[in-house]
Amino acid sequence: MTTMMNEAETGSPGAVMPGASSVAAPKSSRARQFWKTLLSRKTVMVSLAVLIIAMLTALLAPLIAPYEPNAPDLRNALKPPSSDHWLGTDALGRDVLSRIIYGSRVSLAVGFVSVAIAGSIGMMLGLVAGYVGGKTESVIMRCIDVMMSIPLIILALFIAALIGKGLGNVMLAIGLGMMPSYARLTRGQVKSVKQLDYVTAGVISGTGRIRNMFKHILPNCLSPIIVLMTMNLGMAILTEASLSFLGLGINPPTASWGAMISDGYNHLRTLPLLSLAPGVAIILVVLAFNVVGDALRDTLDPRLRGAL
Amino acid sequence: GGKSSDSASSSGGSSAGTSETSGGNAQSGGDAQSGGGKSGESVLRVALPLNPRIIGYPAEVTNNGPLPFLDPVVQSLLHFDEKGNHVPWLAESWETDAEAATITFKLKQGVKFHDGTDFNAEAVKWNIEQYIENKRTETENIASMEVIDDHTLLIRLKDWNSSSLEAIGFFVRHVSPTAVQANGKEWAYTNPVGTGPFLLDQWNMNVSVTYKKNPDYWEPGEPKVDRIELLIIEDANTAASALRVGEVDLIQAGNVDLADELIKSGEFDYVLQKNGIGAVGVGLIPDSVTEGSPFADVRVRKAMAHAIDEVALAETFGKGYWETTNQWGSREAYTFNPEVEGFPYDPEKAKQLLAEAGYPNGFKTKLFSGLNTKDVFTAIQSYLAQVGIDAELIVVDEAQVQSLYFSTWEGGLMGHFHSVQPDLGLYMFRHLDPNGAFYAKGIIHPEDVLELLRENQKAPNMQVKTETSHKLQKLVYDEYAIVGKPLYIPMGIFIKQKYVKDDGFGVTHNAFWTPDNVWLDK
Amino acid sequence: MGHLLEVHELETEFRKDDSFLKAVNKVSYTLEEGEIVAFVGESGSGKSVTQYSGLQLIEMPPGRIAGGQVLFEGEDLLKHKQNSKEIRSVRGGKIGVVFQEPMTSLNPVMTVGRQIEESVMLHLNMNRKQARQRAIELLTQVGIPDAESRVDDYPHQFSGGMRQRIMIAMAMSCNPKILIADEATTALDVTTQAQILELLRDMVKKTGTSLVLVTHNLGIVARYADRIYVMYAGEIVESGTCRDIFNNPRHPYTIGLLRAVPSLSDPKERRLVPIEGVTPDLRYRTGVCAFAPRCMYATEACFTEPSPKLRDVPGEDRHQTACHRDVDKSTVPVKQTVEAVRKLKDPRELVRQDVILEIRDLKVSYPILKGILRRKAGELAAVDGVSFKIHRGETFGLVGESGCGKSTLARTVMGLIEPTAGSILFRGNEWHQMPEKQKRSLRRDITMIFQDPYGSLDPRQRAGDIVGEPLRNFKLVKSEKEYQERVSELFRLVGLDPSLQNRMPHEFSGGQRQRLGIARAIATNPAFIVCDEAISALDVSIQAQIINLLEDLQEELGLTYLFIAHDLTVVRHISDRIAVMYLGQIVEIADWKSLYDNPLHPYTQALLEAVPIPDPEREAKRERKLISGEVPSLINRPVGCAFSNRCPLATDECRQGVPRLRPVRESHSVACFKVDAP
Amino acid sequence: MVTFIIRRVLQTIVVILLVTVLVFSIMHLMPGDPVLMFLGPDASVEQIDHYKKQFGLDLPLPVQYFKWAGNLFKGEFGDSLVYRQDIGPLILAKLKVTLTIAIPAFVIAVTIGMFLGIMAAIYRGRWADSFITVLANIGMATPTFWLSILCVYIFSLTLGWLPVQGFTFPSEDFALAVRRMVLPVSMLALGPMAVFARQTRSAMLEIIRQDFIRTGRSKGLGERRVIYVHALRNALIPVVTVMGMQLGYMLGGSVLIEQVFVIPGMGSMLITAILNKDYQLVQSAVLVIAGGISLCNLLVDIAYGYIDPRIRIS
Ligand SMILES: Nc1ncnc2c1ncn2[C@@H]1O[C@H](COP(=O)(O)OP(=O)(O)OP(=O)(O)O)[C@@H](O)[C@H]1O
Ligand SMILES: Nc1ncnc2c1ncn2[C@@H]1O[C@H](COP(=O)(O)OP(=O)(O)OP(=O)(O)O)[C@@H](O)[C@H]1O
Ligand SMILES: [Mg+2]
Ligand SMILES: [Mg+2]
Repeated sequence: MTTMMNEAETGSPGAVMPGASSVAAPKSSRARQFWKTLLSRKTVMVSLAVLIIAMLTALLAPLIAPYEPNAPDLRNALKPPSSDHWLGTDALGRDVLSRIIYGSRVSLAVGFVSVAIAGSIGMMLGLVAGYVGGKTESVIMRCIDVMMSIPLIILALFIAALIGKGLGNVMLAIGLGMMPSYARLTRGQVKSVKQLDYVTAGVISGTGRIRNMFKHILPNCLSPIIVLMTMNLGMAILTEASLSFLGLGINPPTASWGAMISDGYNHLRTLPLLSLAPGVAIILVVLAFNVVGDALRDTLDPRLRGAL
Repeated sequence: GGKSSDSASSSGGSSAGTSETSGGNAQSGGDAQSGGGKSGESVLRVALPLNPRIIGYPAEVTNNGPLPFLDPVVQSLLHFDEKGNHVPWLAESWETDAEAATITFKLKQGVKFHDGTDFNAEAVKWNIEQYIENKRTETENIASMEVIDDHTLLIRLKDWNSSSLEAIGFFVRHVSPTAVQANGKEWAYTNPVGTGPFLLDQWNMNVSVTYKKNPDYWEPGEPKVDRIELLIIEDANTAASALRVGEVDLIQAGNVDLADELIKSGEFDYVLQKNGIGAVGVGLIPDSVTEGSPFADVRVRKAMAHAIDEVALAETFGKGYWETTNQWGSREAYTFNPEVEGFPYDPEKAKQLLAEAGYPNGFKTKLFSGLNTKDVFTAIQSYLAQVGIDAELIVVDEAQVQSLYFSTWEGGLMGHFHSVQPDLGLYMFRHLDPNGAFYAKGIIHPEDVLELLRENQKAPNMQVKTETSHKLQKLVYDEYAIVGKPLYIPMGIFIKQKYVKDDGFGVTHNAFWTPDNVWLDK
Repeated sequence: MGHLLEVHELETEFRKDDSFLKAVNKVSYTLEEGEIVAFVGESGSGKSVTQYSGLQLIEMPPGRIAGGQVLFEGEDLLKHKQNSKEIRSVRGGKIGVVFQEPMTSLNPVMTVGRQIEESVMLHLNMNRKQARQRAIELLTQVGIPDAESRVDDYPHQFSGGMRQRIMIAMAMSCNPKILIADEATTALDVTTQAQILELLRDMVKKTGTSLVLVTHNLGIVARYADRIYVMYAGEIVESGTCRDIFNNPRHPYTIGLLRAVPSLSDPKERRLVPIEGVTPDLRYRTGVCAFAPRCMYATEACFTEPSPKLRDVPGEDRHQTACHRDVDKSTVPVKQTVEAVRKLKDPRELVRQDVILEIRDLKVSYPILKGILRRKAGELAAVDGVSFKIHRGETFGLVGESGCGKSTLARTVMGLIEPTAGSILFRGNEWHQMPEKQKRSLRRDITMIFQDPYGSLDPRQRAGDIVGEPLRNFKLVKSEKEYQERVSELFRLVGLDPSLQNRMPHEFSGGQRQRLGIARAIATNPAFIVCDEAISALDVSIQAQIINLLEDLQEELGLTYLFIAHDLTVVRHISDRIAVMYLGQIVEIADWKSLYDNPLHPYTQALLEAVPIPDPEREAKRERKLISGEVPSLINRPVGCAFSNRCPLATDECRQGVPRLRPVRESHSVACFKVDAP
Repeated sequence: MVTFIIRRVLQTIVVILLVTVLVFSIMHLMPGDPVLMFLGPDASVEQIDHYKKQFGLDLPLPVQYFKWAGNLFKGEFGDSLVYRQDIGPLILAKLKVTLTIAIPAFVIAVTIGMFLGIMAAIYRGRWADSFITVLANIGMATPTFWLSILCVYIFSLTLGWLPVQGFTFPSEDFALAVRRMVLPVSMLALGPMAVFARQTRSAMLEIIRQDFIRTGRSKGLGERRVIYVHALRNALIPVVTVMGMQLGYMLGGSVLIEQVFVIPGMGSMLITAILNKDYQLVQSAVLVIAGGISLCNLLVDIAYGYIDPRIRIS
């Protein structure tokens, strides 16, 4: 889609390991600079490592998980940690560790998909509003205002209650709930980028309207949007957890960290690990996303470069 | 007829995020949150997971849950003893005549409402009329009423029905007609003017209802405590914690695990309500009507029932506080038919039945669960999977549960939440009646069953009633498996500090206690 | 000998990633009481850091003062901690600073009065009331009218020039011993610049304060400075009295600087001599002369011997240079890249060429949006009744101070803004009446070079794609191969290595970027190019390169330029005919010679008088009549002649009627009632 | 200024009306029937019809909406199905509770958050900065409901320092109220506090690098004055924007906190109402919340004017 994304794609697999960035040697020195700056801080390295681990865990869950995550074993319910079940078992006798491993799939999927939904819809709306302006802009932005005047969790709660539970619906609910901020951000970006000299230069060079929009305006609006996306990954995961806690998350028996916290709630006194462990998992992943988002902002947003 | 307890599925599991969020405990000034009240006043604090919406206008109290909030202030003509027998309360005695289809209540004398007006036959009649006006099922069988004298009321029924005495006697509660008429219905919602041992002191919506002693109570020497505070704590965990740290004296435990923990600690007294009166039984009911539903075949219904090990479920999730049964109602009820074979856990048989029905490789279906039955139903899902029934588990909220059982449930399975009270003619009929509101649209209605039900309703005496009841159990479960698999009946669990005596919680009807008798042995 | 300030071997460095950037490298200098000393050098040469190091005003970290002494009245300021009491009492109290950006140097959310009071109360131990009195006094001194009522205004309520006056008032508020003016006038219009400099000089002369003028403009210092330090790459390369430096510069860099800038006194055919190459990366100091790679006089030895130390120039007092060789203006350079003279166009010849662009009575207005509601409250005529013709092959200069509507005019000519009235004829066709399609094809012939070399290149496109974009858009190439060839050719034309095509814009220096912009502009073989402040953002040494490039391209490709700038010397150098703009109107049009030799409009005269000449002798002789007042904004344009409120000649006639532009001589028109036709 | 406020209020009203339409549509599209919820599992068909009529739920949807909206203009919200009460006073009571928690939480979040942010900015690159930054990140990454549970477990159940649950107005019993509010208030404050800390930090860093800060230092002002007088006020502008958004978040975030700590506020009422399909109550509550958020945004805009004279004048 953009240079930025391409870099992220080409660079990401190898560049996470310390020193690997130079081995992977991205094409342009800009990319190299990007990764160098990004990885210059230890926290970022650690966070990327956490994310890679989380993603690998999600991908390889069937290979890693010691037990089938959804198979009840009623005779073995609510067992404290042991050598068989490192984190114990839940009320249905399911292995908590395995469920946390499988739960990473849900959390990451919720994060990525809902952010993708929010980003794509929000960006399109914002782009149209910012570029076309006038009445169209007013109408779109009023609708965005409407959505923004309802807190995310309540909006998501509504949408979830409307379209029902289930992974897909939860992702849609969170995605739609987060969408307005993308529309706003994109519109603002478009409006400011629109009047920059290089966009004018594009017009003078005979570039058509639509082409100009996608070639010169959109790519230059992306950095803050990408930053917002990384930050929102964590927020989406947290929101899913909240929805699950309120009982409006995904359907059982699928394991989700939020639902696991909720399930473990009643056993807090006897088996605190039941809700502690998934809570820690959430914190780690969300934290990692936030740190990476922060770092991305530093590297991508020149106004903030050096500020953080 | 009476009402089963509040929301069907709120009896098991955690209540975080269920139908109702709980209120906090905003006590009025001065009170510390532990034990005793101020300056020698004895105060009883009870945590209940239910939220009353109306206390003072019983005709619109449409479910059983809030009844404990009425007990201190608003009373009825009769109540139950420990075995479920009717005992007098505001009525001194009553007579029933099956032939003539009449009930005659003789009222206690000298009873006054809190506003000082007399409690008499006119008042009772007025109160019953309010119920009729609100289309309450309890009073739908009443043809007319006649005030014989100040303390005698004659009620003529449309048809003789053995349940009507209980319906009118226990479920109709009485408030001062004068007060309601003077101030209006809306006022009455929050201002109960009854005959009870306590007066409403303060009602903090969603938080607590507090009562103070009625000095002019009609029973001498009662009540024994000065104040009662009923705290609305829906969250089982919080309630348990509150009991543990002494913020409350008694709780109705909403969660088995927490209750078990408290009871095992040995620090508390507890009462298990075993007779199931007022309890909500949970079963698994198949939609046998929707087109294409495999459950239209009785063999599939039976196979489904055989596939599930309800004993293991009760053990794991009920921890001994759930009773299992193979028919409608508890094993202790007179309607219990020991000859019913039921569907003991037998996966092989289930598979065989499925094969016979033409599903040797099983089939796909849906399994709807409320929020609170989530864990149990998750286990059930895996039992079903073992015999080849691939059920997609769909957890729906309370409202959706209700709209499902108000229509059909997509050819799948859902929880069968039913009042386990013994009167089958009343309770079972509600679901099996082709025009019934709940579950009726998703199940078959065999003529022989309906015939038996009618017979049961009209039973002139206990013997007929029992006989027809036993026949019904056999037919509905063993023969047709109409309402599928009975799973468990949760016992009401009441846990209290050791000094709380004679509270009556869990002794008779689930929603009934004795605020007039309770005392604190401190 | 007790100097007021004596800096000895000062070293300041910044941590950048893993290495240290030595911004100031063993700099020593002195400052006497009552003296005006100038620091000159190109951007990044360390002038500011040198000044701030003593006050410890640099960012620490990443900055670090690595060594040296700064003796102020005999006491070493570096002994004290960064924000210690001792340092703080010197800052503001004994040494005041005026910064470059008047727009951002004042706290936007505090009234100017408070900002002055603050420092007065701190250093002079006055109470609030006294401080306020002092603030009003100071504001009056620096020429803020109505100081009494304006002390309670916020900075944004003042114009740029006034803010800079306020800064000066603030810096002078505690009677400092030294006043540092760091590029204090760079951001201002020529006329304002001159006013501020005069003010500064008057004030320091009156109070006996020493003034340090930091600037990259050699011209400015000629008139005001007593002594000059020339800095390059964090080192002082030459120092001496103003006269010595200008008359007898002894360091190749100083010589280069003087040759790179045009001057009003230059012969027109002088070709500018740019200092080729770029500033070295200060992170990688090699220990040899830092200027050697760019030096026209460098010998073998310059690249091997350790970098030269400052040494006295024999025979001249206090004149020092840091060069291995003994060069002066007459020394023959080792490498001579460009010839010293250029071909002059004959203005009479040019006028006979066809008219390529004609502007008739052009009017462009912006809506005035009022309040936070952004409702349209009126119109602001940024261009108001402008007419002129441009002939093929000529360079038409357009000068005027900031905000007078130059860019608006340029954008309208480019078809980016719809004119409110009037017409623009390009080769006889009415631009704005054309259908979109025809307009687009016309864009091949009329292109633009932008002011900001950073903002005009899409940061996410490769250099090659940027330059080649018009080629693809207008389908000017038939094959990929041809495209490649053409792009490479364009790179070569503007003096860039075609192998740089794959780089991103930010990997180029400012000058290189501007070359990219030019390459893009000439990609379609246009006939006409609008250069809107095309060189204003560049360093002097690079300015010369770009000016030469534009001149060469014109000759090679027969281009016509509309050259917009505010720098009159540059405009004089490059243009054939020149129009002077004031508040949206053209006040004078003439060929370059008659305009500069015989300016008729009082505004043009004032502009020319404000332009500094890099020659102290001539400056000393010049009798200056600076005009007073600020450039009014378009919204409160005076009725009658727009210049009437500042004009020394203004009469009631001027304040009532608007003078029309009328020809007074051959190819010389002016809009003024007071100018008589000969 | 006045015209600005009027215009903004009008805009807000339009937005809010749209909000009500949206919420109304969503509520009615949701599966479930409020009367069934209200009557419970054993209701008869007649009873259901009786109540549907009583609550006007038998009318066509647009009629229902306009009836509700019409009442709104008369200043009436109608009756709640769940609570069987007039919605106006009900919401007012709940709002009082929520604000009793949210306002102290907000104040704490702002003061501590900004203080931490300033500290981090001043000591940027040192350990204090890293510590605060990491802390803020963790604060933002932690699910509040989870932390609340954990804190109840630690402080109430294990240590017995604080009450488990409940809510008391400070006016009723101050000591008890404070003890009860410690946990919910700090939990609610945590997330926003982290956000403020981060925002303040980056705003301060941005401002600290600006020319007028250098001017301040060049005048010999003390670091304290430079930071707290010159930088902070300028840094407030972006921070205030975030404040507006966080106030909105707090209304949403209180949903979970109220759930865990059994606080009878707007959040718990809203969930009850949504789950019970109490149409009018949900509509009214969301209306109030949306109105509150819009009001916050308006306040933020007005605050800009006070902080930044550039905006004030134009
Ligand atoms: N805060 C800083 N951090 C890092 N490097 C800096 C900092 N301030 C200055 N420098 C570097 O120090 C060198 C000298 O900067 P300085 O500001 O003194 O130049 P200057 O001669 O004043 O230039 P200009 O004319 O642009 O103001 C430059 O290379 C600059 O990049
Ligand atoms: N888009 C716009 N909307 C409203 N007013 C504008 C707009 N662009 C410019 N102006 C105003 O029009 C006037 C002329 O602006 P213009 O940019 O043409 O001036 P300029 O001579 O190019 O100045 P500079 O030398 O600062 O670039 C200014 O007063 C400016 O404030
Ligand atoms: Mg500088
Ligand atoms: Mg301009």
